[in-house]
Amino acid sequence: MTQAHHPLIIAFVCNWCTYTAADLAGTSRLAYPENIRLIRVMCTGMVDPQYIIKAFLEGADMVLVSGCHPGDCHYINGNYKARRRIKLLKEILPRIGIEKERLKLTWIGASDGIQFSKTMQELVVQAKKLGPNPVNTQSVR
Amino acid sequence: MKNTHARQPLKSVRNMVQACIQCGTCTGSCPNAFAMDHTPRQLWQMLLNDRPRDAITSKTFILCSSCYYCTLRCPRGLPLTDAMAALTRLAKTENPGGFKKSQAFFHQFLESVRRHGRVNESELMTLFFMEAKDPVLPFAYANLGIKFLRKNKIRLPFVKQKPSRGLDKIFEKVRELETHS
Amino acid sequence: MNEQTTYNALVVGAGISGIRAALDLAQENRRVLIVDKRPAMGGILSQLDFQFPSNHCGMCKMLPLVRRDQGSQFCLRKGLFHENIDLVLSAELSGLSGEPGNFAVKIHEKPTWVDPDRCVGCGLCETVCPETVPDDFNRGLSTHKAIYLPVPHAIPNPYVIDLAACTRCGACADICPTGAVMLSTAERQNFHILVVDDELSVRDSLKEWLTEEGFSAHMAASGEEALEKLKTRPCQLMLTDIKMPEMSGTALLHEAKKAYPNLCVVMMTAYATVETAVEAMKTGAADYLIKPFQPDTLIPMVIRLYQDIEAAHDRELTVEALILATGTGFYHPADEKNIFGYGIFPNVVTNLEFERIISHTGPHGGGLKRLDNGRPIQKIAWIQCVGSRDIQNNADFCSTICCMAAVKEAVLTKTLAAGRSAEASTSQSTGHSTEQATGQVETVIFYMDMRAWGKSFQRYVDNAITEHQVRFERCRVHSLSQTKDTRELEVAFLADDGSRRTALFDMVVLSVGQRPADQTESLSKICDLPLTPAGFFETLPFAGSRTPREGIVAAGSAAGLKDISESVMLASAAAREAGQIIHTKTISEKRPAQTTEDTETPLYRDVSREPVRLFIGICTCGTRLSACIQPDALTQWFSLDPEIVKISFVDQVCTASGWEKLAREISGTRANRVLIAACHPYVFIKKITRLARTLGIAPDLMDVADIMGPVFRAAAQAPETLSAFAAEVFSTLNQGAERLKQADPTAPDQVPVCQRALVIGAGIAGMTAALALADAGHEVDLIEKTHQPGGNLNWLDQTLEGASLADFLQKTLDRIQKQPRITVHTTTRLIACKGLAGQFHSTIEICPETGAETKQVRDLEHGAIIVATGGHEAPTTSFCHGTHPAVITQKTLEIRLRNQEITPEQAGTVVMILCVDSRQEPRNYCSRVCCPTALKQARRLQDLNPDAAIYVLYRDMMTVGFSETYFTRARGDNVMFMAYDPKAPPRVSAETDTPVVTLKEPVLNQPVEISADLVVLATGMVPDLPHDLARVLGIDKDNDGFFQEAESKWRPLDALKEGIFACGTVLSPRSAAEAADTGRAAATRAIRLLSAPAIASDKTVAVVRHSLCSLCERCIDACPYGARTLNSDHTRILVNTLMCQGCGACAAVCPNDASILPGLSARQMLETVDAVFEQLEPDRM
Amino acid sequence: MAHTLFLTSADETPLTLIRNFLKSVLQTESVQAVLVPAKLLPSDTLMPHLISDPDLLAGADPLSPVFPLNASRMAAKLSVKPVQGKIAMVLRPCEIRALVELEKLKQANLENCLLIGADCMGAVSAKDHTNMDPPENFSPPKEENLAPACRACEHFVPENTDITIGLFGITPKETIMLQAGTDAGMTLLKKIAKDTGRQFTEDASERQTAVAEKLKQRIGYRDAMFAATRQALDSPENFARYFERCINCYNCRVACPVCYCRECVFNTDVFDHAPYRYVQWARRKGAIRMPADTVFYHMTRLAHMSLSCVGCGQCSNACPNDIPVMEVFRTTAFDVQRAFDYEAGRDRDDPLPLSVFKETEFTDIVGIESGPTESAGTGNNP
Repeated sequence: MTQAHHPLIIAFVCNWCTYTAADLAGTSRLAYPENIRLIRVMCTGMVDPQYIIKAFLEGADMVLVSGCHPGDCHYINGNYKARRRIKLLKEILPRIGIEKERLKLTWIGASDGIQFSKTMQELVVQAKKLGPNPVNTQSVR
Repeated sequence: MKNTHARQPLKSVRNMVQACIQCGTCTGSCPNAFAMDHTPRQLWQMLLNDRPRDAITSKTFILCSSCYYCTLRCPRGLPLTDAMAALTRLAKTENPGGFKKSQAFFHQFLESVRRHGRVNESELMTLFFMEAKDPVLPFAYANLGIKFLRKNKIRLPFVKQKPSRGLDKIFEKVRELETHS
Repeated sequence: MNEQTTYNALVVGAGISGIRAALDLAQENRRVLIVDKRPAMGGILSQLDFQFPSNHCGMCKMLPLVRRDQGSQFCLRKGLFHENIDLVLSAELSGLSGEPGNFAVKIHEKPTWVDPDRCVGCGLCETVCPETVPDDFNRGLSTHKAIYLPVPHAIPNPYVIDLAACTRCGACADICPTGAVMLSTAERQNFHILVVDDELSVRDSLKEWLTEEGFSAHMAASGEEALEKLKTRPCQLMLTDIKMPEMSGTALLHEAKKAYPNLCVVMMTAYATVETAVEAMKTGAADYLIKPFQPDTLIPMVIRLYQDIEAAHDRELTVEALILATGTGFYHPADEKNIFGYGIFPNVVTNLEFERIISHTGPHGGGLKRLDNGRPIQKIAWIQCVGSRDIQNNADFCSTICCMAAVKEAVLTKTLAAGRSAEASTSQSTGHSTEQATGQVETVIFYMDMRAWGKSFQRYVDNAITEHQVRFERCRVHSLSQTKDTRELEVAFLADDGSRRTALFDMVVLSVGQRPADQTESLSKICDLPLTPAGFFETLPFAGSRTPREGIVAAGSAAGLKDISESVMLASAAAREAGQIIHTKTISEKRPAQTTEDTETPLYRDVSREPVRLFIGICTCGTRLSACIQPDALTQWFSLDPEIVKISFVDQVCTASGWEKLAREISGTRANRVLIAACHPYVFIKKITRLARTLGIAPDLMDVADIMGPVFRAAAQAPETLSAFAAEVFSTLNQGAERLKQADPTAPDQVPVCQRALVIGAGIAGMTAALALADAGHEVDLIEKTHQPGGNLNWLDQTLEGASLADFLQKTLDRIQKQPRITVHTTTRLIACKGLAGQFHSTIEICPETGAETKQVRDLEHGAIIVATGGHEAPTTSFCHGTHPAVITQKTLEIRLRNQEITPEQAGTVVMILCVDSRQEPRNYCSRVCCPTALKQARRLQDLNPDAAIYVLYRDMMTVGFSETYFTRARGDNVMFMAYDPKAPPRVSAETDTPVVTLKEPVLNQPVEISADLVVLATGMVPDLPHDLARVLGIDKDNDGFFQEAESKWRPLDALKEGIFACGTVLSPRSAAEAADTGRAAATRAIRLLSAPAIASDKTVAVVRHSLCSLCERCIDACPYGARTLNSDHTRILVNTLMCQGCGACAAVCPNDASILPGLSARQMLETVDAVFEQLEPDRM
Repeated sequence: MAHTLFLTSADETPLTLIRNFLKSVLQTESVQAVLVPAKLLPSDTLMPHLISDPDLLAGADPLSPVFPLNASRMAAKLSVKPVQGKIAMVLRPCEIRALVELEKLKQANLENCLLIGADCMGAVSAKDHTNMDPPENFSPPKEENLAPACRACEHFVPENTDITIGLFGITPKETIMLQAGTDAGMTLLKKIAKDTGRQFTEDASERQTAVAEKLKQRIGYRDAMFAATRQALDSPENFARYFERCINCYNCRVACPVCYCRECVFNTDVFDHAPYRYVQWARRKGAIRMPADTVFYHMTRLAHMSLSCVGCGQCSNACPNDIPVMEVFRTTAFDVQRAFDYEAGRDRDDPLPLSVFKETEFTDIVGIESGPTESAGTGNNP
């Protein structure tokens, strides 16, 4: 589609698990692509669908929500709530012509630095495959 | 089942294995366990469960080759090899009925060693059969005997071997110890 | 570092017990210092990624729930920050004197050669270091450089240098951007070593070796010359020969030590005089060397001494109480007979090593691979009780934790293998190659007794069998061998059917038992504390954390053989003991009792009415920033924004001068918000707190944005990718700026707290909790439903160890009576409870006689509730109980023994049946007390009748910890133990005068028939937590009716609803002594809340904007902590700020942002998302 | 047990039968007033009225194809706090379904209502209201004259009522069917049975047949509408084009029965930006559409309300620029509700999908495996 597409990926990461994993990936000097922007939230359960919609409308090629494994949420069950919201959005996004594959949810535990790095690399591969987000940011703002 | 263990003749052996927790280490480590009619663990359990007859008629302790593996590994530090030996001795002195065969074998084995300084298989078996006084018994060993013969393990006729010096002293000492224990 | 020299408490050991105890005290507003000899905190838990039952970590759940703003809010494996806690790593306690309330302690700090305050963890040093060493953290399964991170995930994560491996090439010091590496040879030149030897050749070679290492070496040919030299040239170290013509080395040692007591002396000796050298060590020599020696013997020793003497410095501190939380050590399987070939067969590993193997931060990144050839593991076995329950190995105890650890590891293995096969199926798309990957792994656990002794353990084990197909073989493995060609491990074992089998495995995990931690012995000497025969700290019979020496308490595994939740509980109990000493001291010194926190809170400027004025300070890190992004462009962009007052560039903010410059720049503006763009935020936490006080700007209006991550990463990349890193830096800056601009500047509210407590249930746990609370100065209402306090201690006779429980009860009752702050209400129950943490309003009903006329109702107010309603022996109708008088329960026997109602004849033949109705649905849990009770009662019966034949029919003997000793003893004492299979339980026939017990003996596989004088049933324990009470309190019960704790491992005493705690047997079955410990621990949990009359609410507490709120109550449903309620006239949603944890679940369900989490509101989040997309130069990106 | 009554009177139309029935409802002790669409003098427009005077029920007209607003909001307001006794509410099926949703959102309390619903004949679009004849002589409007929302509506038979008034397939024309759905409804019907001397019977099979036929027709229309909408909205570009005439008047959410917020988030400080922000955005993107956030607004409303959307079509009615808003919402709502096995207004006991969760569900959406490549916007991407 485009010759040099540098996909931009927005990742909402939970403070306790995935952010820690990202930190760990950083201190362990595991490579992860530069096209990831982490937005730290206390819990995936606080990610309002609005934030994700906003990210897509601003042109994010992919949005990742990543938190603690089931049963491991610092706030008991925020990740389960997040999963329902992601499910909801995956039904709504196609309505505007954004592929549901552009929205991802993963569980990455605090010690999964390698997992984090792998996930990010894989996301970039997928984002490149999907091509640029079709949103025209001029018309949506 | 009433409490009898305080009065049974095997009390001393029982005391040796009293702290057994049936973990099975002894059996797992025993190189001869495959041939035993009861595993060592079962043997201890028989002693503990007030089944002295079952214990003393078992072939298990006869087959103990005193490798001390079990004693070395026993998490309770029980003197299991000693217990096996004690059972062997007891089996001889108590001489319970129905235990003739292993008794006879054991007796003649040692006799053979005492006389020749080593086991003379042919002589051992002949005397064993005689002592066991079981006319059918030799047939049970016929196959084995033939196998041994083929492999040159037994020679016919008897080859006279030199008796070992000093052996008698050892046997004397053992007898002395056993009567005291 | 911190210069403070007085603390309320010193905690030795920064594992979970130390952290728990320290946090508990810190929350009571006590100053705590934690020291740990390791270079990182977290103890053993930092090496374990997964704990059952969740099979994840969850350590962060230990963090404070109230006054969260005082500490850090991130993963505990990364680190711990708390206003009241200082942490000193690589340090040990080296001296102690004084008395409780006034201990003088010495802390010996080992140098790490990297300044932790300056190291930003960028890792550049590691890339240039040429030396490689085995990695301790990964149990030697991988390697690291000589300069390395001790723990991969800790933050701040200063590097340390392993001096033994370091060649002092200086590469790291050269590349370090912050100059944190302190490896200069100049420092060694100040270390003077005197070599005394009559042989010139020795002197010459030593001089050469030492000088080459950078030390200053001086020579003397005789003792006399040495003493002369010492007068003119003070040395720190002397190496002396023993055999010298005139003055001998020993004599020189005496003389030199007399004159210079601090001089460190090493004796050099020929083999013949080794004994003299050993003698010399008793009189003050530090060590000895056997001649002839090579430099590689000498130099490491000299360096070790150099580190100890020169670089280390002792800190002298005054503390009021000392908490020993030194954790546990582990049996080393190669030490004794090494029957499992550990260290010989490459695929034999310990359970700790296996934890590292499956860890994502481990040597294989979580891959299940054989260590010898990297092939996937297909068959793996665990061998239990390695170095525990083994008298031959001096371990007459059960290690307590290994059974569940092995089951967990097996389950994780299964899960990992399933993931492996999933990965294999998708590997085509990702391009990963996986050889022979398979989801099938055979897991076998060889065990003696499956000690699933805790709450939920049995179900976890059952689940491992049914869901995960983990195989259990009840057999102790004697040894193993390795096949020659495939190097598989062959295990011979005894199968269930009694047959002997062998099996091959790719890997065998040894569940090594616990041992006292390394430093236990030296600490016992320093602190003058007795040790148990097993070598753990000895504690008092009914106080599991109190050592015989007042003022010194032991927390967690230091007192022996604890799992996580027990450690956490005992640490809280230890905090109580220490807290009590501190409290007594506080009272005696008439120090101002801690009132509200605002006396301590520094006064920050109220900026809530000012417009936003943001200052941005950006660290340039030499030229590194400008290599990545143009500072001018940044200035230009931010000057567009009227809310940004200034943007400054400062070189090396991490250095003292850089930080001062930054502070000056800020104070020159009228900024009311500060963004610092530099390295990792955690490095700056303490600095920011201090800066906040000088500037008068609240710390939450200051933030650090980590822009150096991408900057450092960019440095290693090709120039054409730089723009992407620049974009990341820019976006990070923008995000940080937006967040701060939106930050809420209003000061937090003060929440009033009623400093009283309500304790429900006056059993031993409840009474102990009440006493602990009252001793700490809180009024307590202790309510009891029956006529008399005491609970189960009213009928229990003795402990397993033989201590009298009646005496213990009487002592406790006396103390209760004498304590004026405790009001005991008997025949009372709680009928209503309103309000939330900090402010409860309860109604109790007192009903002395049966009949409604006499009922009285009273209202009580309190800030915390402790539920201690206990438990009782489960009733049963199994095994003819109730139909035959000779079939009784353990409780009946206990009462008869106590009342001396058992005759020797009755104790002729006794059969004890364990696990009656227990460990199977519906009561599928182990009651934990019955096995020890059976042992105890067997002994009592034997005392009564020495000829008693006692048969104990059991499933698994749950004699965990040191009670194993009593199991061993009972075995030796002629008590008969027979295991039974729950599928074929024993039968009791009651048709005859004496009941007849029959069962199939599994070892002999033969029926056994016992005609018993007495059949004693162990029915286990059921909780006393009436449904009505749970409803009134708003707490949950677990599957079995016990108190549902917030988190089984990390918050074992808390209800999910803050302000309510539990202790004793209502939590889970436990012994009287353990119940008392939980009582103290629960009191600690409550005192956190009660210690101040008001608590400042945290910043990250959700608020409701009532004008927008439509009262849809979705936030009430969403709140996992029950912190939200509808007010009584249904017009407002209320938030309890002590219960709210700031997770934001309420904000996410609120469609119009009426419920917001300040700092992370929708407005801020949307602005943050927006900021991510901001671009510096639109046309060039 | 039979719970159905047939009321017939040779000289009365179904409407007058209903009015008489409502009169007897109002005369029940516990009923304080009746909320019902009515045309009361001097007004000429049909609007919901809360009527306490039985005589004024002569103006009630629950069968009119005029649907000026979704009355569930009023019903919710009247029910949220208790009054002495109950208020009888005569509502359209979609209004009742919205009311059920509002109850879950704590904006209503059905315990305080006596819900009466009649088989819905459908309604015409707002712009056609003025052309409507007074339907004194009950004649249902032709299907093709109905508003698109009604043509796609498969919930024309009321659910969750205390009493349902049945009309479909019922002959002769001067008969109505009354069916009790709750105990309260049954008590009332028993009284009416006693008063009128009617016997309880089973449901009429003719009605079932008529309903089934209508359902088939509606589903046909609905699915065609879904297909068309999906096609029209296959890219962000087309979505933006679809809403290009939107002026951010927010009438659609004012008209929406389930948009329950006291103040929409788009009116709060969350979207109250400083002027320089707009400038920054414009600089970044070259240009921004003003008013801003139009697509964001509609997307957000989809996220917030599509789970509770009952498809009443009032959003389309409310749009001053005739944007077919309903089509977007119905189509999305259908997908979304199916994904959660939820149906707005179906059951008072179904919890709101976003208020609950199960520990093991939707595991397929977790992870980064690229999954099936089936996606929405194919082909038309710029």
